[in-house]
Amino acid sequence: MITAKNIWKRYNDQVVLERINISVNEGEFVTLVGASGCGKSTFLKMLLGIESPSTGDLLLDNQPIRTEPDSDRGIVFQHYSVFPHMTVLENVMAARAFARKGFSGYLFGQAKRDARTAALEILEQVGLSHAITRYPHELSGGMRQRLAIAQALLGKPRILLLDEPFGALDPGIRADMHQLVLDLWRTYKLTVFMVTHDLKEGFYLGTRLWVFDKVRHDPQAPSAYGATITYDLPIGKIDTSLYEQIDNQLRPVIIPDEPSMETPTHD
Amino acid sequence: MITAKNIWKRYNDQVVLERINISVNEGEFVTLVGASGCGKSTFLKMLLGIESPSTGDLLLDNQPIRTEPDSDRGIVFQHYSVFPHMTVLENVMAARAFARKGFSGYLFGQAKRDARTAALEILEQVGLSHAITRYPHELSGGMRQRLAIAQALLGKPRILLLDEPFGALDPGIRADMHQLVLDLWRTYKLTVFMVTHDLKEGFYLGTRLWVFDKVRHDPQAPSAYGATITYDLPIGKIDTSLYEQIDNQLRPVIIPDEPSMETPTHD
Amino acid sequence: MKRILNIKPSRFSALCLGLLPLLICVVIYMIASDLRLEANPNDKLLPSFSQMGEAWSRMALTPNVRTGEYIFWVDTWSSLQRLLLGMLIAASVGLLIGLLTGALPLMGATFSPLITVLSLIPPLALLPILFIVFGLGELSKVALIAIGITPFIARDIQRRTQEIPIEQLIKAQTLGANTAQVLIRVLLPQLMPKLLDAVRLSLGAGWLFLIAAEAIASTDGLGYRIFLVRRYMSMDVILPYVAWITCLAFILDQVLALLSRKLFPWHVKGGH
Amino acid sequence: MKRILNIKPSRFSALCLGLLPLLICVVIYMIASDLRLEANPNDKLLPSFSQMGEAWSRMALTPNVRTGEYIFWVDTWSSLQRLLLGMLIAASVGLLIGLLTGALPLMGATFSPLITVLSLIPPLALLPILFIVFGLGELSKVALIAIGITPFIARDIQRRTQEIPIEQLIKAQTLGANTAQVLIRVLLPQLMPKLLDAVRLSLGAGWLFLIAAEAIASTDGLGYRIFLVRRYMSMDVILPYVAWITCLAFILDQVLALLSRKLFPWHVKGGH
Amino acid sequence: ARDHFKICWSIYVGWMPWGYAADEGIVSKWADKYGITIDVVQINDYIESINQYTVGEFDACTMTNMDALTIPAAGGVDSTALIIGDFSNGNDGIVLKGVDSLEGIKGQSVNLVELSVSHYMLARGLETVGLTERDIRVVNTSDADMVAISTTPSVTAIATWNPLLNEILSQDSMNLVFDSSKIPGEIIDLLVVNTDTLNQHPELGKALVGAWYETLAMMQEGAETATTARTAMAEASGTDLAGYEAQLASTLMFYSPQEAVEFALSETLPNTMQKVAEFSFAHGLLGDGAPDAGYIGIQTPSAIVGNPDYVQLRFDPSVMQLAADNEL
Ligand SMILES: Nc1ncnc2c1ncn2[C@@H]1O[C@H](COP(=O)(O)OP(=O)(O)OP(=O)(O)O)[C@@H](O)[C@H]1O
Ligand SMILES: Nc1ncnc2c1ncn2[C@@H]1O[C@H](COP(=O)(O)OP(=O)(O)OP(=O)(O)O)[C@@H](O)[C@H]1O
Ligand SMILES: [Mg+2]
Ligand SMILES: [Mg+2]
Repeated sequence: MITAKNIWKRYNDQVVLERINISVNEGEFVTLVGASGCGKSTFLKMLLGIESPSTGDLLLDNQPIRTEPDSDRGIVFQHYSVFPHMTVLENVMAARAFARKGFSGYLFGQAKRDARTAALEILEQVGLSHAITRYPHELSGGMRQRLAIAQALLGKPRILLLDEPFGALDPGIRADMHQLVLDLWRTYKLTVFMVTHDLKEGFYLGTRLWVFDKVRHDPQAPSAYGATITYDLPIGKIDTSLYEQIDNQLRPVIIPDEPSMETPTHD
Repeated sequence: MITAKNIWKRYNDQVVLERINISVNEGEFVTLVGASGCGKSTFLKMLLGIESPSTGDLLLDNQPIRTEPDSDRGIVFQHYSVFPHMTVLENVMAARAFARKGFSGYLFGQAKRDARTAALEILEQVGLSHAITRYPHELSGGMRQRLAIAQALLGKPRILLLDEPFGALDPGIRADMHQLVLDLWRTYKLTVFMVTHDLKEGFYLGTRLWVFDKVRHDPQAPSAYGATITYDLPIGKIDTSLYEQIDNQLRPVIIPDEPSMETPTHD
Repeated sequence: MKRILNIKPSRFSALCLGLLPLLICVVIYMIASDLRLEANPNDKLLPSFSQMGEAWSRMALTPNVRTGEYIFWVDTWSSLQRLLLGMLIAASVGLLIGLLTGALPLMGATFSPLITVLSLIPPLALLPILFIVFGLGELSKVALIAIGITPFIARDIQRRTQEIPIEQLIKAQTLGANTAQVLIRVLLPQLMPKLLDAVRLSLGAGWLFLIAAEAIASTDGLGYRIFLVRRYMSMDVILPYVAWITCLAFILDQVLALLSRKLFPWHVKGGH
Repeated sequence: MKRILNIKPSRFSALCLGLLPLLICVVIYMIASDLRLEANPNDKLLPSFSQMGEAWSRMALTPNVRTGEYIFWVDTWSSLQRLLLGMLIAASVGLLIGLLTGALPLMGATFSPLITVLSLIPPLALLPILFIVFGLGELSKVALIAIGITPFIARDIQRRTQEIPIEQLIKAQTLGANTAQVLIRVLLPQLMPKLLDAVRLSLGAGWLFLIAAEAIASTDGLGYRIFLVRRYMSMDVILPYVAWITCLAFILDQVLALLSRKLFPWHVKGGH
Repeated sequence: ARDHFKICWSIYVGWMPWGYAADEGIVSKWADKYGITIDVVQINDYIESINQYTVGEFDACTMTNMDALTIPAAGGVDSTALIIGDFSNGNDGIVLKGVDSLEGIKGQSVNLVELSVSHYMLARGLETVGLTERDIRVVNTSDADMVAISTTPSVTAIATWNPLLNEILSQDSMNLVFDSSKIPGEIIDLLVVNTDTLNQHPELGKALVGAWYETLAMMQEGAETATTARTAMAEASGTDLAGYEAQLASTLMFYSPQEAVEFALSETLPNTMQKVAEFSFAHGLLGDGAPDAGYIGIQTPSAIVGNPDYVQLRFDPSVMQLAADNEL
């Protein structure tokens, strides 16, 4: 479904991504991890169409991908993914309104009633039925992201892009969100790309894990080389030692051989 | 050194903390963990003197603690802990200037030269010697927090308060920061209170771990009861099962018995 | 003793403290006025409060012998009409221009330089031309206000539009929205509270232009009256009028603030 | 075809697009001017560019027969002096008031209401009092600018002071700083770029007040000249003067922006 | 044909009848009589009213003889002084603080509205004591603030008109050292009409003149309506009856058309206009194209002043004559 052919991405002199060659099938759930600033969001932006590769081709169904956002590709960002001036219900109904041709983006009459029904249904599904008249700023972070996901799904995208969707959430409530995303992924048969900074999360959720990293370094010119996909792992085929190797690369600790349980003696 | 006697803290009708009874000796390294919003920062603010207990006594050396910040107690916040309009060197020297009586907070002549020497020394210690002429916005997050710590130490506090000092840092660079804090704690013989949302971090760093949690709940009035210290654990005496129990309380996952390595089968 | 930096007065003492300087001003005025009137009972510069009260009641409570109108209220009503109409036009046009130039890069590139130039021209200097284009009726006064304020509002709204997180525009587009839908459904509503803020900020300038315009071509209005009696230095009329304008300005400001809170409950300062 | 929302012109085409409306304005003016001059060659309302050029060169390049001065430059110099002095005073006083009321809750509670009231009074209406207090010389013109601008700057700086993260004040205090040190070493420097911003924002009002003051009593200055030649409707002088004021306003604005960048390299928009 | 006209006036003692005439329906009555309509618009700012007239927004406007020359006539708008309403007979004056003779003005800063009739009067006054403008310093001061600034210590010399003059003189130690009664008939208050319009629509002139003299008759000393009319005018100009009467006292109103006609026919009018033209030229008011004071022709019944081939300002008493003959 999606194919990247030797993609490079530069901003001015800075190479952000290089030699990206991948191919993703319909229905896969890809999680992307990597150090901060290595280009994960940039890759998602190319999938979304708001950035273009500097060289190389990014194909969707063997066609160059559209270079502006459209309803094929839904997105949930870490922040600002819902419309702050609409209630929960309006946010979701707006997704329906935008899907219709029209000038104002407002719905009337039967179309409005239909949208309402559909919206209530999906809000039920994401567990927001009790909060439909609230504004986003009255929601907790978790509820806000549920709303963003519900909204994105109403656009009926084939591909769902998630850029650290739970990065701002309290770890205590993430498990629920994971469950939700997995349920929806199964129900709607989506292709999902999800960036996360938490290897455990990426590992637990995806069917396929990509690790972004720089393989070449020039100490004189740190921006001369970009990151690429150093691991492309089908989940379930990763053994513990590889997991720990990647984890250490992402979250080094001082005593790498006894990373957690052992108490260091300070004095 | 520090004693809390049955402290309660209320904001209007909301009880944030209740029945806090603790006693901390000079030189301890206390780490505080707990769910978001349970009152960890509030407790630190009381230690700092910018909030007062609603009832109960907070004593320092058996005297009521001063109700405004002073040089006994240093602080490092997650953000905004350094002065953005001063270079690294100036930031640290300012700490010296503030310690002297004076009107303007600027140093001149010999005092300035002395401060410079002391500043360079501590910057060496925190590994910022190469960046003394840079402004905070030109530093990475980690360097900024190093600077904040260096600055706080120059005030020669007896107690160092750290409120999620590494919360905004990339996990990859935290290990260095941990090492730094531990080194400084040993060198300066400080009493440290550090809030963290990462149990692993709290566990690894402290000599004593406090877990804040609500023990009483009233579903009708969620703010009727506050959090208290549910565990007060000398580190080194915690076994793995207790660790996991606390961890699960803070970061629940869907399959609690196989938290990380096992791949869930999605399809 | 706490550092003065850390001393926070209670609500009640804050209120008292806040009233103190106002009271002191009033007392100082009364003393100065008494002294001058003592020296010269015909002095017009600092009339006593009772003189001002008389002048005010003559204008506000006694019908004018010739026209039967209550001058003070007629002036107020005329000025408010002009001000509100002018602000309304400035707000609408400014909103439209700001939205389009802020949201559409093509429009922004085309019109931003023009707006910048226009915003720098002091409108007072252009008054003669204005009167010729818009005539001397109500239109020209309204036009001066509108022309003086619109560039400011347009630039402010343009900046506000650009501050709206790009994520929202992208999100709307991924839901299938076209340009018009994004403008009308996503951006426009979010700009409304910003527009009210901009209007509040520019009300002061609005009053200035109103007074200036009324001074030149008018037969009623608060600015007209001040200008008319200024020749005789009738401070007993001018001061109540100035106080009344100040008061109206305050009320308008508060009404707009209230409106913003009521109409846009989702608008929280600082956003989320 | 992309949505118009997503079409970004290149730098070069943005430049061309931006110049287009300005050019169109010039052309429209030329046509209108030609039409009027055709009908009446002595028409004064819309002089041709060559007439304006002549008038300008007469004032800027030829010494005045009576005084031997180059009027245009004398006017510019006088006005700039007044404007800059007035802004300087407004900035200093506004900074001081804003800093103290913003940083010290006691001062804030005491003076905020007074400043709010003062900021709402239209200064133009109080001109007579101003003249009596400050006399007729340069002082009164500078005072009008200062009095008109100070409340705005004070309120802006007050708000900015309160926006500085409380964490910094606490930090300074934990290092032993007293109130004066916090004010002078922590807050004041951080407010300087905000002050420049506030000054830039209020320059437009400053020009307005300057022109108004010069119109009332003066022997030179840009505003004086405009109002003087208005007496015989010399638009050929007025228009170049207005253009020049616009140009000066632009230059001043840019200089302040540059100054802010150079002097306060640590000041990044949005903070960190 | 056109049957709608607009005239404008501004607040000044000699022009207040226009406001009264409009309010009382006298203008519309006369306009009806000639089958036209006339809008009477009050404009606060005197200069703005003349500018508006000059650019063609209005068909007629009240102004002084000097401003009629320097603004519309110099701007290429051929204008006719239809009504000579009055001349200033003490309404404009020079006030010195502490000094009681005009010689004392030497070296002082004089506050006045630059390039206005006050300026002209000052120049004429200086001539009488052998001084020139070089001996003083002129400070342009807005008329609206003249009274306020007169109380400040730094202001020692003022040239201005009524009602400001009376206000200023009511203060201590203010001496009137020169006034327009010493140059009678040189500062003339007119109603000026666009010559082309007047030629095409003589009925406009007739209606205006008719309305004017009916109004003046109502306010004339001794008329039974005088008090009501004058009170209304006083109020409209922001003062009371006494204040307005004081201003009238120093204004020589031509209550009867015959007086005005005679004034127009007199030999002194061209002389006056010659002086005004010279003053205006010396101050650059005749425009950049003017090579000398005679550049613009001024037609009076007795003579043409300046260039006869470029007459832009005309004193034409013919309609007032009709009024005098009761033929309107
Ligand atoms: N519009 C842009 N112009 C210039 N450089 C950019 C732009 N966008 C991103 N970059 C640079 O590209 C690099 C990759 O950024 P990107 O946001 O893709 O990283 P990331 O992997 O998502 O990091 P994080 O985990 O912090 O979100 C960064 O070094 C960034 O500075
Ligand atoms: N000034 C205040 N006024 C009213 N309520 C407050 C105030 N400060 C804190 N609270 C409330 O007190 C509770 C505890 O806040 P606190 O910041 O101490 O939590 P925390 O444990 O530090 O949380 P986090 O992990 O998110 O930093 C919160 O519910 C908060 O809403
Ligand atoms: Mg990213
Ligand atoms: Mg906290």
